[in-house]
Amino acid sequence: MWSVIIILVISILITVFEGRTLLKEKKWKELCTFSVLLLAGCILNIVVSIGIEVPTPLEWIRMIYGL
Amino acid sequence: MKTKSLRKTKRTQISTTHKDVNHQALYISTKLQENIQNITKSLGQSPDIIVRECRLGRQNQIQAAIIYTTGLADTKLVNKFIIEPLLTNHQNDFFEIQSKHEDSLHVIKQLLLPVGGIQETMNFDTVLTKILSGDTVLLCQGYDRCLLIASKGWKQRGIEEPTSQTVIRGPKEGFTENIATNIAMIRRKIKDSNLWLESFQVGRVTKTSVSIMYVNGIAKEKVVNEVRDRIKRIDIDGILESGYIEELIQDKTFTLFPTIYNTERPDVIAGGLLEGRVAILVDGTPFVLLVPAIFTQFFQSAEDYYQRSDISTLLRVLRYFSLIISMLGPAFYIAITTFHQDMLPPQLLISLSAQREGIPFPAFVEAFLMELTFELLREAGTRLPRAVGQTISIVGALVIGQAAIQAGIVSPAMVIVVSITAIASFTIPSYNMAIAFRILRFAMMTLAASFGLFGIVAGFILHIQNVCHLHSFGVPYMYPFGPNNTEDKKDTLYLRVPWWKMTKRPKTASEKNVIRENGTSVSKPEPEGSG
Amino acid sequence: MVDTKRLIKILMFILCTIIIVGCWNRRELNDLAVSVAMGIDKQGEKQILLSDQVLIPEAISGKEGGTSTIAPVVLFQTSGYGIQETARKMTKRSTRKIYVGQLQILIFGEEFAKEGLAKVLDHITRDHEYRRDFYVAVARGSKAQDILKVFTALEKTPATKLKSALDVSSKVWGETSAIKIDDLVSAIISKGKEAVVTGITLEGDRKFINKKQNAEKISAPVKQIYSNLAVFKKDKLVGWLNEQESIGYNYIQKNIKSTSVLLSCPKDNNKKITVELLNLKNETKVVMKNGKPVIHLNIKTEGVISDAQCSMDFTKPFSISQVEQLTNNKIQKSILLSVNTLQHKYKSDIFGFGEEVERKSPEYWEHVKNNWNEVFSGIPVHVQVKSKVRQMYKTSKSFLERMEE
Amino acid sequence: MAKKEKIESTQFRKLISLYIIGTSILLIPSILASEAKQDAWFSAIIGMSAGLLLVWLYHTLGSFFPGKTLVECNKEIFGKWLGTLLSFLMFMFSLILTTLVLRNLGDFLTSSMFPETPISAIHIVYLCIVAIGARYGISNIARTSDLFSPWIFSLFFIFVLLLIPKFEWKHIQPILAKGVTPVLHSSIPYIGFPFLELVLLLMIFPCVENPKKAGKAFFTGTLIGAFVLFTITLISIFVLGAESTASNIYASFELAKKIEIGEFIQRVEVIIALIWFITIFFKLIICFYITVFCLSQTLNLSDYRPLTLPMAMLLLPLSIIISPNISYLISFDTTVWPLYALTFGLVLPLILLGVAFMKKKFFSKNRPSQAE
Repeated sequence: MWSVIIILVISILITVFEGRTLLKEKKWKELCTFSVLLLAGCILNIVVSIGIEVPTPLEWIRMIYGL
Repeated sequence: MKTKSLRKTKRTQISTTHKDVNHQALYISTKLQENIQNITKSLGQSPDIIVRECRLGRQNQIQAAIIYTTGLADTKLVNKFIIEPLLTNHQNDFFEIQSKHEDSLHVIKQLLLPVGGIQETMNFDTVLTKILSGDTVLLCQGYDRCLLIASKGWKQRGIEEPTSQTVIRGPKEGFTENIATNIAMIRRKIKDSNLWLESFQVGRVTKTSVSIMYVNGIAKEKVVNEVRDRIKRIDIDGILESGYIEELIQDKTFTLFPTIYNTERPDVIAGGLLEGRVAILVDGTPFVLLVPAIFTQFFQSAEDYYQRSDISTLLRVLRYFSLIISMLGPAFYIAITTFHQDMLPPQLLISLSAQREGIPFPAFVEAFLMELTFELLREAGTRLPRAVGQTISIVGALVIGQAAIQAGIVSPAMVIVVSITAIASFTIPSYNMAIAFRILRFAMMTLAASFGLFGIVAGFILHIQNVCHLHSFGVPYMYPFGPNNTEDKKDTLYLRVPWWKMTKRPKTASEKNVIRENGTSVSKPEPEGSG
Repeated sequence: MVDTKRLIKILMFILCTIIIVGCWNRRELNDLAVSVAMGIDKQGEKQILLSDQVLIPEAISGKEGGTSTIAPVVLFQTSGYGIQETARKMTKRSTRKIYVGQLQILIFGEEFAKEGLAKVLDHITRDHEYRRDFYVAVARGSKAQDILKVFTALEKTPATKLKSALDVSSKVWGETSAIKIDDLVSAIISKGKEAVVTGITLEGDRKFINKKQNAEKISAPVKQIYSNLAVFKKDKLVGWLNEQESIGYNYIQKNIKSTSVLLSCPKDNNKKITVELLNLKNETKVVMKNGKPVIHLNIKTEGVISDAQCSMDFTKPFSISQVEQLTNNKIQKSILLSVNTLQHKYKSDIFGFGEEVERKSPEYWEHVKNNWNEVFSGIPVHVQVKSKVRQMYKTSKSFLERMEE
Repeated sequence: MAKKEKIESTQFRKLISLYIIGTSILLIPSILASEAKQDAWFSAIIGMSAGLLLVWLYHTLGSFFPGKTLVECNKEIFGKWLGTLLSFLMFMFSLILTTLVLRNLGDFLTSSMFPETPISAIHIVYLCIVAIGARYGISNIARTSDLFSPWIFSLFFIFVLLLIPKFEWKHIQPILAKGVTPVLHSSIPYIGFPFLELVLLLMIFPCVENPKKAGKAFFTGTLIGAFVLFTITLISIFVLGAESTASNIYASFELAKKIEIGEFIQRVEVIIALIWFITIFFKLIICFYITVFCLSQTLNLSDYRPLTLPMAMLLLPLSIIISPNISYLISFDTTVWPLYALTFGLVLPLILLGVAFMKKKFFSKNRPSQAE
């Protein structure tokens, strides 16, 4: 539980500090990439910290190469 | 690299209102009485402003007033060389000449006053400033100009041995609070026509004079221009010490490390000037600034250049070690005793753990307490009157050293570690650098307490990254190391090669004219009987 | 560039949170029970008995100067099925976690060793806390725990005594062999080499085990003595070498820094002459003969005569060469003795001849590696010793000779 | 903004060698020895020569497009859409590499020193430093490497020196007992592990001030790095023997444990390990920087800096889920990774170079330039 809160707090902190400058400078594309990345990171972090098993992305690569 | 530090202070408004009340006149009027009134009113009728009215000329037809400030102006000089010639020369050629020339102020300036610095001005503000800085003003009826006669002369401290950076060998004179004396001291060391000086007035209220000095042709023009610009951009009501300037013009404020060097020693400044650096002198303080400054500079003592090179090199290595100890000493102790016990030899482990038996705190808290106590003692020692300060340190040492151990609050080993750290931190020649490392020590201790040596390394990397990022007037702070330059490593943190090997000036500050010594000429005599 | 400052602030914040939450691996010195010696015995049918000799720091150093009345060490014991489980169980007895990073010696009970060391060695090599440089020994004829219960004089902790005694004796006498855990493990793993561990026995009155009086007497009633070598096959103890064989083994292994050889006088068998060997060179060569390996051992020694009871005149070159010849024979004999014992009695290649064979002829090795110990027992071994007596210390003639003159 | 940053060629050399040494110094001896046994050093030499060939390829590619990063090359050759797609794949490649490096570090620390510390805590600490460092820019990374590399190399030298007394010369025999096949076979993951990853350095290759010297630096850097790896492999075999080298995951750490200097200074392995942290840090920060930079260039962003923090945030869980345990990681490193790296490290540059060459040959006179 605590870890989720900490993750959220940190994400909000990052958004506030970084996003503000991006908004101010009207860099929309950057802002978009930034938010997508942050959202993905945040969700993954929460998922991992709750303890849900996530399959490793390496398996996909293994599958692509047919090994 | 933008200087964000040139901030506007909030005191701006106060000073503008001050201006509005007092400054009715912009220029001097032709009427003497009005002028006198204006001046005394502007200065709040302060009693230390002396207004001496008199009449000049053969027929005493010229009304005049001499105004100066007691204490700032040299009264003897004013009496002997300003008032006396004016009042006693009535019968001389003055009158005749005066008849030929309409301009008696000019005549007075040309013929009467045996004083060096005389200026004419029409500006009322200048007059006030000059009076307040110790000059004497001569006003005449009928003239919208006045004479400003240099008569500064107040009580000042003589040249003494600098207290902040002492040496065993080397000159024992230090800068004083008087900028003119300071400039003279530097000039005495470098008698070259290329030693140039530029003066500014900084501070709306204090009107402090600030000068920059550099050797033309050695110093990088870019740096000089940058310094000039940054000083001109300063907008603040007062400058009381060079620390103000330092903070206002330095590159980046987010760091513990000083990026501008300061010293009380003229020889260090002269050395810096020869390397192509720019000195910034501020009136009213013996501390002169030197830019650009790089990290290694703060670990060099003036003496390093006066002792033999091998000795200096060894001393620098020693300082380098003490730098590491003072930053990492307690952190290492914590890391090894709480994380990496297997690094201790068995006997040492036994005696350390026997000492720790019964200590109520974890090693980190113990170290933190001890370091904190030590910092308290140190601060108390510097702030208290000298006599009491001694007592405090003795009491502190006894209480902390003896009683705390006997009470079983701290372990003897910790006391040893803390004292070694303390001693090591005193070997860093520059005070503000030493402080930076003192603060870092606490951060490192915290990291060591949570991740052991790994934490220390992580902190170290972080710190190095930060330091590498710093610049001082366009020069990378860690210069001869990162970016790397082998030539300039000859005079660094741990190395001081002999003078006859240091043939080039450091690239940090000078671009042109890099050859410092003619490498081919043998300045060293061949040993007798050799060859 | 603009908000680097801000970034640092955020990250500092994160770092601080971790640091506050952190300190997972932190242990204060006074929370540790430093184990300096460990004994492993067989307990019952399947269990092991783990004995940890743990230091009591105040008793050893500290303000009283170590003259306190408590014993310098304390022995914690637990039994269990595996070493890791047992070690964890130990916390039931000890108030502190046992710390093995400073372990100096590990002693196996003989019975335990006979059943195989594998089940404890894996944990010891895997766990990060164990060092790689502590000694191992096998308690001969007694339990490991008994050895750890003996009070010793001179060295305050019994473990230190055990370690330094082994250190010294393996260097200057040649019967024991200071085997470290690393050597043991690599010998057990290797196919071309079997393991050897030095033995330790208790001598004297067993009543004094675990009694402080033992250290207080001038002649200690019960002593720990290193003697002989335990021969292993894979991880199981198969037997012991006697003194001569042990020395022979050590000659082959170049383990001896110096030793003395006791020789009988050429004329009189009852009188002895001692040669102190100072320099030992050894070369093991494998020659393939008809597709079979033959081992050639060339040993070169240098020595001095350190004690001569016979009536010989050492100023004559002949007597010197006589002594040299005697030394050769003696060394050769002990080597052959040990090779013989191992080839025929134990069938265990503790000399590492297999590794030499592998280096010489990998193809042949591929053939025999799976039943190397059988092959080993049939390999001919030739030993050649060349001794040189260089000096004879201060006197040229023996004392007896000088008396008679 | 980032493009204006310049690094010197000597700094580039240091970065490359640190990049190669990075995590490889921990894992390579064991990987090489697992099949080639005592001939692992031979595989190291084969790997080194293959690596140098690759560097030649990269250098040719880099000088074919002076001042252009890999992503820009992609876009120029393949056009906007295909180029972006390829660049994105490239980004994924570097992202996975970064994750793996981070995970390697965490695994190493938890298994050898801090078994009770959660691996994510170690990752967070490292990510914090790396994010700050990447934020400061490549020239700052280069300066930091200037500062650290003398330490790393001199300590490595001391490390080797201290191990010399422990050498067992016979461990290296018999030479090539089982023929060349296992040697070649075990050099394949080695080529994949540090050398094919070098392709990513084409992202910072244009930053180097003097392009001519940069090529030389590329070669010498690779040579130095590969030589260090070769030395460590050789020493592992000399000191530990082939068997132990192969069975210890972190063979070089095991090596450090063997060092003793008298009675007082023992167990210096922690200090040696710290030196490796620093090299891993450099590998990580270069990878991280390239990942972020790659993404920002792929999407045509003006600055990569805003992406550093979210990227660090993303890397943290990725590094946890990337592999269930260390053995999975090692099996991946030795089987799939070489192929995966081959796609981006060899096939893609070859295609790029081929297409570029063709274009130059046929269209050079018709079209003045393709750039916007």
